[in-house]
Amino acid sequence: MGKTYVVDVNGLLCKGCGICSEICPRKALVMDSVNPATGYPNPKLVGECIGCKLCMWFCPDQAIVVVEKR
Amino acid sequence: MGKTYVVDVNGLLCKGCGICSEICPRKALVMDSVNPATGYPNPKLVGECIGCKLCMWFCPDQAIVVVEKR
Amino acid sequence: MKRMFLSGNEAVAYGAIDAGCRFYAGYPITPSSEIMHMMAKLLPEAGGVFIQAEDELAAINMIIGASWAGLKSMAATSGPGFSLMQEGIGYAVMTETPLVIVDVMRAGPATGQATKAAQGDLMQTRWGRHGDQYLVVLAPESPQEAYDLIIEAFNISESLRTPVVFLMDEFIGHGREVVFRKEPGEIKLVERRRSSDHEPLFGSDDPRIPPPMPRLGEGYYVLVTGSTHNEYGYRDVHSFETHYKLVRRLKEKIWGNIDKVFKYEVIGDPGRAEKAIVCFGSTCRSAKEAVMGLDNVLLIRLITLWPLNYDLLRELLSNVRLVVVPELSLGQLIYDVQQVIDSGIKVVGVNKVGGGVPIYPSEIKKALEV
Amino acid sequence: MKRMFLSGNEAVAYGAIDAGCRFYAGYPITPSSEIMHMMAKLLPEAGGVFIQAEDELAAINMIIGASWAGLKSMAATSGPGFSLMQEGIGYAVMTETPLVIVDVMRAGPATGQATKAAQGDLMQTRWGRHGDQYLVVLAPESPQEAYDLIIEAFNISESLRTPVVFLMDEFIGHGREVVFRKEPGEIKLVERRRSSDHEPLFGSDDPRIPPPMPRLGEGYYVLVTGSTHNEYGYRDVHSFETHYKLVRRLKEKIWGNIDKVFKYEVIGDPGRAEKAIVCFGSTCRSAKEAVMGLDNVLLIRLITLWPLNYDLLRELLSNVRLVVVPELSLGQLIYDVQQVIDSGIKVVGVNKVGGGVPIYPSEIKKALEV
Amino acid sequence: MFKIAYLGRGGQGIVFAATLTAEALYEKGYYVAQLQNYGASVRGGSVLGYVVADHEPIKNPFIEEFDIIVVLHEEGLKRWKRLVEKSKKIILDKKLVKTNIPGAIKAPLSTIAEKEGVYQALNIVAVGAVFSILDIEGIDKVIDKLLQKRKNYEVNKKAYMIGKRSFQHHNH
Amino acid sequence: MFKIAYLGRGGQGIVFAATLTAEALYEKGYYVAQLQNYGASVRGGSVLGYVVADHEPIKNPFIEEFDIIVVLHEEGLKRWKRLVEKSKKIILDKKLVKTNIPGAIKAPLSTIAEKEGVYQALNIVAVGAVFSILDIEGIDKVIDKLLQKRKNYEVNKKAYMIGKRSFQHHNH
Amino acid sequence: MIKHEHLSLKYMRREVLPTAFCPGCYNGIVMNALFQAFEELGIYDLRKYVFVSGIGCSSWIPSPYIKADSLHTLHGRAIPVATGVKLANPELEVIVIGGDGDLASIGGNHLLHAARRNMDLVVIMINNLVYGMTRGQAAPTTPKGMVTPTTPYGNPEEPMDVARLIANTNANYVARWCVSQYLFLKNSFKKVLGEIKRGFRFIEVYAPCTTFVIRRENKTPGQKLKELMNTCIGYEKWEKLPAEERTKHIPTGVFREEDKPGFLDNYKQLIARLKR
Amino acid sequence: MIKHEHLSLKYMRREVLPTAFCPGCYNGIVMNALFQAFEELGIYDLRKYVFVSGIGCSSWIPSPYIKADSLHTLHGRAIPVATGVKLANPELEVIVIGGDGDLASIGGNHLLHAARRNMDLVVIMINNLVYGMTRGQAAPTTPKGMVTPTTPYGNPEEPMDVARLIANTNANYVARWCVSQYLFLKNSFKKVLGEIKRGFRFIEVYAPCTTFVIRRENKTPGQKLKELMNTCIGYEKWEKLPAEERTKHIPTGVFREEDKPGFLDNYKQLIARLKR
Ligand SMILES: Cc1ncc(C[n+]2csc(CCOP(=O)(O)OP(=O)(O)O)c2C)c(N)n1
Ligand SMILES: Cc1ncc(C[n+]2csc(CCOP(=O)(O)OP(=O)(O)O)c2C)c(N)n1
Ligand code: SF4
Ligand code: SF4
Ligand code: SF4
Ligand code: SF4
Ligand code: SF4
Ligand code: SF4
Ligand SMILES: [Mg+2]
Ligand SMILES: [Mg+2]
Repeated sequence: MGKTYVVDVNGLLCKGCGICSEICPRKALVMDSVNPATGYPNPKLVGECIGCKLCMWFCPDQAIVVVEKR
Repeated sequence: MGKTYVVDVNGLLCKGCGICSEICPRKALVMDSVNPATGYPNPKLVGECIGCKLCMWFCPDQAIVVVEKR
Repeated sequence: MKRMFLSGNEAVAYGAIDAGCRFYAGYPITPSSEIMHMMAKLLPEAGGVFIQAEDELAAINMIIGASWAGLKSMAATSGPGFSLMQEGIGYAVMTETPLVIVDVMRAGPATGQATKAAQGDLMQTRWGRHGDQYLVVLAPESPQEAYDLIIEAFNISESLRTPVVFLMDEFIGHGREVVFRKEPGEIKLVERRRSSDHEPLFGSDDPRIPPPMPRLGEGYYVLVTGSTHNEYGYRDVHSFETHYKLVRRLKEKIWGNIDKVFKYEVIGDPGRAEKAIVCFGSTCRSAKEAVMGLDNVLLIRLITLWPLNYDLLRELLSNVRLVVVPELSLGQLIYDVQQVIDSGIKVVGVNKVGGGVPIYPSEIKKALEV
Repeated sequence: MKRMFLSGNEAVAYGAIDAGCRFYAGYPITPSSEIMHMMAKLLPEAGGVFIQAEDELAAINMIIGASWAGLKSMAATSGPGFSLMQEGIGYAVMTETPLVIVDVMRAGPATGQATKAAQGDLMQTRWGRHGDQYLVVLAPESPQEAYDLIIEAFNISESLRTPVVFLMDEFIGHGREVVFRKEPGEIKLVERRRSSDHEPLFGSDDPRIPPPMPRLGEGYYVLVTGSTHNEYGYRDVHSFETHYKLVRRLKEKIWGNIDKVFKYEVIGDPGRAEKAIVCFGSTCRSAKEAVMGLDNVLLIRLITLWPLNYDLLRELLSNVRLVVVPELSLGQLIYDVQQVIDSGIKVVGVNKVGGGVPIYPSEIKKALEV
Repeated sequence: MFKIAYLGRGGQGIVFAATLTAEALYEKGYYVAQLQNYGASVRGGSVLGYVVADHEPIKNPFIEEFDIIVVLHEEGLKRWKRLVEKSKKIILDKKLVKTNIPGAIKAPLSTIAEKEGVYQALNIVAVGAVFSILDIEGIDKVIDKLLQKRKNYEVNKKAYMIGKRSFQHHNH
Repeated sequence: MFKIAYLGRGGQGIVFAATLTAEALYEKGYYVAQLQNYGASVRGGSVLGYVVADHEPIKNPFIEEFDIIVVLHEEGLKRWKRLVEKSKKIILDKKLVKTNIPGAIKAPLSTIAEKEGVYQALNIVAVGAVFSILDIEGIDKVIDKLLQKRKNYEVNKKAYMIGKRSFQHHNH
Repeated sequence: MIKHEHLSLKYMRREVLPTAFCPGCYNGIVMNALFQAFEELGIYDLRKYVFVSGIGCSSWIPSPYIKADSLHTLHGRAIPVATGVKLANPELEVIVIGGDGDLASIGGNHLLHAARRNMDLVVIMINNLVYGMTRGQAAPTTPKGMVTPTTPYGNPEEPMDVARLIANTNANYVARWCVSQYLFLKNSFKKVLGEIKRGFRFIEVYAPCTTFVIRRENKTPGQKLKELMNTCIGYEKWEKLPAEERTKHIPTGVFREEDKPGFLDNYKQLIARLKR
Repeated sequence: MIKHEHLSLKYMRREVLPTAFCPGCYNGIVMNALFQAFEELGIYDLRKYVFVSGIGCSSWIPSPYIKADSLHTLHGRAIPVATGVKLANPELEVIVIGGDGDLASIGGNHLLHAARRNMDLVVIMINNLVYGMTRGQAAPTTPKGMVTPTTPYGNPEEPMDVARLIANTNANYVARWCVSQYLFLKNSFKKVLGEIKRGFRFIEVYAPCTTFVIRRENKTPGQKLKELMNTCIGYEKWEKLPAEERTKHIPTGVFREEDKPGFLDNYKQLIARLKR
């Protein structure tokens, strides 16, 4: 209620699978362009995050973290 | 019903295990002395056989046959 | 002849089909799986049967059953699966069951490097099983030879009533090359000798002539056992005579037919050569490049790895002063070479294994310069 | 010293207990089962753990797990079970897991004659597994030596971090003789080197010195894998360097310690002898009787069958003109003899197998008369 | 004789690049040998795929020097540097390969591929690049036929054409 | 040195006869070796059990000639005839062994055993027979001790005594 | 003087009789029931039947005693060999006979997967509660607490209910009978040989080893057989017993019976599609 | 800029990340659930936990990714190795992680017998419906009819319901969850790691292989995950569905839950008798 969240992406771990962006109930994540360090695209927060953590649980590469903004 | 039976023992197959004599509901079979050809005792019909064939079914060595006397 | 572009694994599958193989049981394993994939596709088209087994123990035993039911049968695997198959292979030897087992070698021990070529299973093909037992081991050098030789493997297995181990390495298995596939008419096929009424199924006067083998269901009341048995198949786990006669015959069946089964290639003149290379499998292709233009080097490529014609090898090597043995292992064929040469002669192994790197011609050349 | 009347199998069990073995997993098989029965009895008394496995695949893998958890571990079997254990043994070699595997040989191939002695698994102890791999093979000649040597087997397995195969035959396994059992104080026990914080667990600068081995649960975050790995246990299934370094070291660990592990007995004078006998296992007892009083015959009894000191054998045999190799098989040790002698020297095998008949002294004597 | 190699990382389709090259040359009547060195399946690790083609049967496919090698990922280069350096013509993807090699050509294959929306078919771009150098009569038609047999024809075709063109721009 | 053998068929307890003999001699302080050659467990087939005992350690337990061999069944003789013939003293059960061997003693061991109701312990009768020939000081006491540790002491003891006596009657 | 002959003998290789089984071994009774089933089905010659067995006492039943083609295979491997035979020649009826150790311990995986595939085989498992051939060690069927050479302090393991485990797979037919339930057993054999002719058909025969179970209980095989006549009861009845009573009885009966397509039917159907 | 860290990372060997799994492979999700279970149980260091795996993609989870002792064993042999570890040092908690092929095909026998013994192990089986590591061949869990490299004409075999088979043995705990049922899965892990601490505890995770199942269906791993949220339902609910609907759903839930003595308890009890 009124909480806001940041979503941190570790670009070196992310393999661009897109699970986070597809699973996000708010469609708050979209896939960005290719990260030259890895050759994979990374997700980017573009909408409002409600902190459900689905993206974090379901990220198979531990690349995304959802934290409450304080 | 008046039928009578013969019990044939094949002394060369019989290993003297005693199953037939123990299983016979009429206690009609007793174990005889050692058969020198095999070193085992064989069963011998001493009582009245009712033709139930239990001895034949349960003889593990196919050594005993029950036949109706004609 | 049909021109195709095939990996060695695919070539083995086509060759097997062309050899009349009609049953395959297997379990996937790198780098042999494509043989299985191909057989899964081709067999039903050819009227044969394919089954994926629950493991390699099942696979080897399934093909044993199928062979007795009358079908030419094959299984392919790689090191770990080959280790699991050993007991079954020994059973096939004992029961004189014709089969072909393909082992596509990868770098071991254990799981090792699953996608990398090696030649470290050589000794295992001969001695991997308990007890005294002998079978035939063949090794091609290329996809084309894989195709041609697997047909020969089936023929030998049928004519000698024996399992044949077909030993390749990952380079051949996964390497794709132009392969000429034969038309049915161009292939000489051998079938196991069927039974007449009077001949025993597990004995023969001349040990070099394998007994006939009926199909199950033909009314012979066949008695097959992996226990010691007499010539009619009756188990005899007590007598020396039965056992000794059986194992002697089984050995002689293989070694006594060495003239038929021992295949090799020689490049160079044994009379003039001062140095020699002894090799098998894909490694020989680098070796052949290495000896190009060197007329004092003899190259002996072993196509049959077991039984090994030691006498012939001894003769061929009798004049050289150096033998180079390149192997994608720490050295196993080198034991055979040491067997046949006298103590004065130098034997140098070129040993390299892992990482999917081949032995290059330059490395063999260098070893020859000793 | 305690005087006892034991079969070789029972002696192995007592010896194992005295060597500190505290874990046994096995599957019954003739003629090795009494080892299992005895361990089932003795282990709980000694505070150890016994489990009957569902098959030999499970047995070998259970002892691997137990060894990593810190217990000296053993499994015993015979040919068919030994064949099934091959993959697991290869894994133990690759992961440098100390264990002892006892193979009590019976007549093969396959099920063969389960209650009859043989020596046909010799080559399999060395080469039964895929990939290049090396371990230690020991063979006693009597129940007394079975007791003493199994202790040595554990010591070697611990000091070299390697599986050791203990090769007996049915005559030793089932033959009962007077055996002197040592008291705890009379036995020199070797324990695996425990870890310090800094040493890697899968590598060492000197390949002859095996890396240390912690118990699981000690906080080392141990990474054990049968895939190719670097010295810290990280899998590397790609690079040539890692693989080659690893397998070279594993080989060198065994062969480089040949002075420590190669055991043998010589009767006679190598300088004067014209003839020789080379033998192993129970067969040597007939051989010893055969050479009694013959001072021109050298008897070489191999106690360690692998690694084999070929150089020493070559030297010992350098003056003889005839070598007799008695074996309860069609001939396997004879390959080693052929390896070390030159072409002029005659090698005669006395081969007999099956029916539970030993090779008698008279038969060896006759062969010496050639 | 042609000796062409592709080098990259698992998942990039390096083996397919070699396959396409090999099959095209096979269709053109050459004797061809194609080998590869890859890790555990699709899961990362370096991948090397190469092709030897000749009018004669290939005696020995184990070669130490390539005529052309295209490197699509740093990961491959790390492992095969020595081999790469021996090659006659070395093409490195400008963005995905950091390390430089003297004499190598840096080509922005991946950049163009991403821009053109065919990033998934970067491997085919590389094949195009190779054939722009080799320039074998009628090869485009053969490639087209081969690509038609596979999924994603449109994307692959486009990628191939991009490879053929884009590389020519940067061919010094 | 003593070399004693028992020969018969599976199920007759031949191995136990050898075991009892061996253990008794062991208890008397001898070096002893006991070997056996038997088929698949308890299920028929010939069984040979033998014992070598000496004051010295046994160098070689593989011997070709026995001092005494007791044959309790035709089945064993069929297989081991050559070995039996080489033995110094040959005792054949009169009823259970058909084949004759020149110089052998035919003893009615099984007949007496059956008569005395210890047919199941025919093997122990044989042990008694052997020790009636060997006549080792105090052996009976040792045997008694060993039999006490096992099931069916009464029957076995009786059988042993029958063996000791019965054989003496027929010892020519 | 033998005037009449046991019906079993016409199915047996007489020249090797008597069998090598111990006196009183129940294996012979199972043979009688099987042969009587054949006889009642009017099948007097077994040349189209192939028997496959592994290693163990029970595995000696077909090899050499049954006069038919027989493959005496490795310990635990009868089912894969039988699978190979059946797939290579579907005309043959393939019957596996083996022990509890052979089929459920070392061979357990093959049993499980053949049942899952509904492979077209008849499998007869003689559960004698131990490893008979190797002298009576514990098997996966050995009751908890029982003393054997490998469980000198009592068996710590829970036994496996093999029939009911297999009944939980895809098999067409699963039954268990005690050797004392001769007629049920024979009828079960008739069912899988004469009626349900496809898919995986599994019959467990509870038949304690005379030498290593019954004799250890100081019983004779005849006594035990009579005892079993009370011990073995239908599983519906068994399920109604109080827990403590249950352990004293063996639940028997037909646990599963269907006639759905077997592996071969399914395989052929897929291949048929290919030919179209 | 990484400011915050995924909770899983403290249980992982960071130096080898990212993992070698394919992009979108569900194995990583199973890891998250497992690590979250540890975290919620207050276990932050795994030095007393030993992970044992066989060969397969899923077998790479502990080796090298989990920061704990790990034994990466042969294909199919994780359970016997784990058994050896546990028996040799009962202080250690031993967890097996493996694939459907590894544990139920080649390793099926060990699974069965460990469950029968109620061996004190936690076994996590990731059922991805295929042999992932060897490129997507059929497994014993592959749906009937599915096309794979070894079933080019469709899979003729009925798949195995591994969890329910094991539920029919002597195991203490048996459950199945889809990878989409993240919270149930995590709670199941908590149950077997924190509550039921003995006996055989088996958890099957239904998690189709991204590369060789999902991609063949032309789906993305994200799409499939969302689909699974509807496909996977409680087994009680599933059982009430019409037959045809059943095949479209995966029944999940806890099939068995007990806390009876495990193998070690039983073994120790027998030995204790010896000491008295
Ligand atoms: C690989 C292998 N392991 C062990 C054995 C030894 N062995 C022979 S039969 C047998 C057990 C037999 O038990 P079961 O299958 O129950 O048959 P039974 O004798 O009880 O009828 C064993 C362990 C073997 N022959 N092969
Ligand atoms: C004895 C043996 N046979 C076969 C293989 C090849 N192999 C490696 S992993 C694997 C299957 C893996 O499937 P699964 O266990 O389901 O794990 P996944 O990769 O699907 O997670 C196979 C067959 C092997 N390594 N060893
Ligand atoms: S789920 Fe993870 S790996 Fe996949 S795209 Fe999102 S952050 Fe990257
Ligand atoms: S926490 Fe939930 S809402 Fe926020 S980005 Fe992740 S999935 Fe979307
Ligand atoms: S048929 Fe019946 S009554 Fe007659 S003897 Fe046999 S068992 Fe007894
Ligand atoms: S049951 Fe058969 S073998 Fe046993 S005693 Fe009676 S006739 Fe003889
Ligand atoms: S040991 Fe048991 S199962 Fe084997 S033959 Fe004897 S009684 Fe029958
Ligand atoms: S092949 Fe499948 S299971 Fe293996 S890593 Fe890739 S997606 Fe995961
Ligand atoms: Mg049994
Ligand atoms: Mg899987």
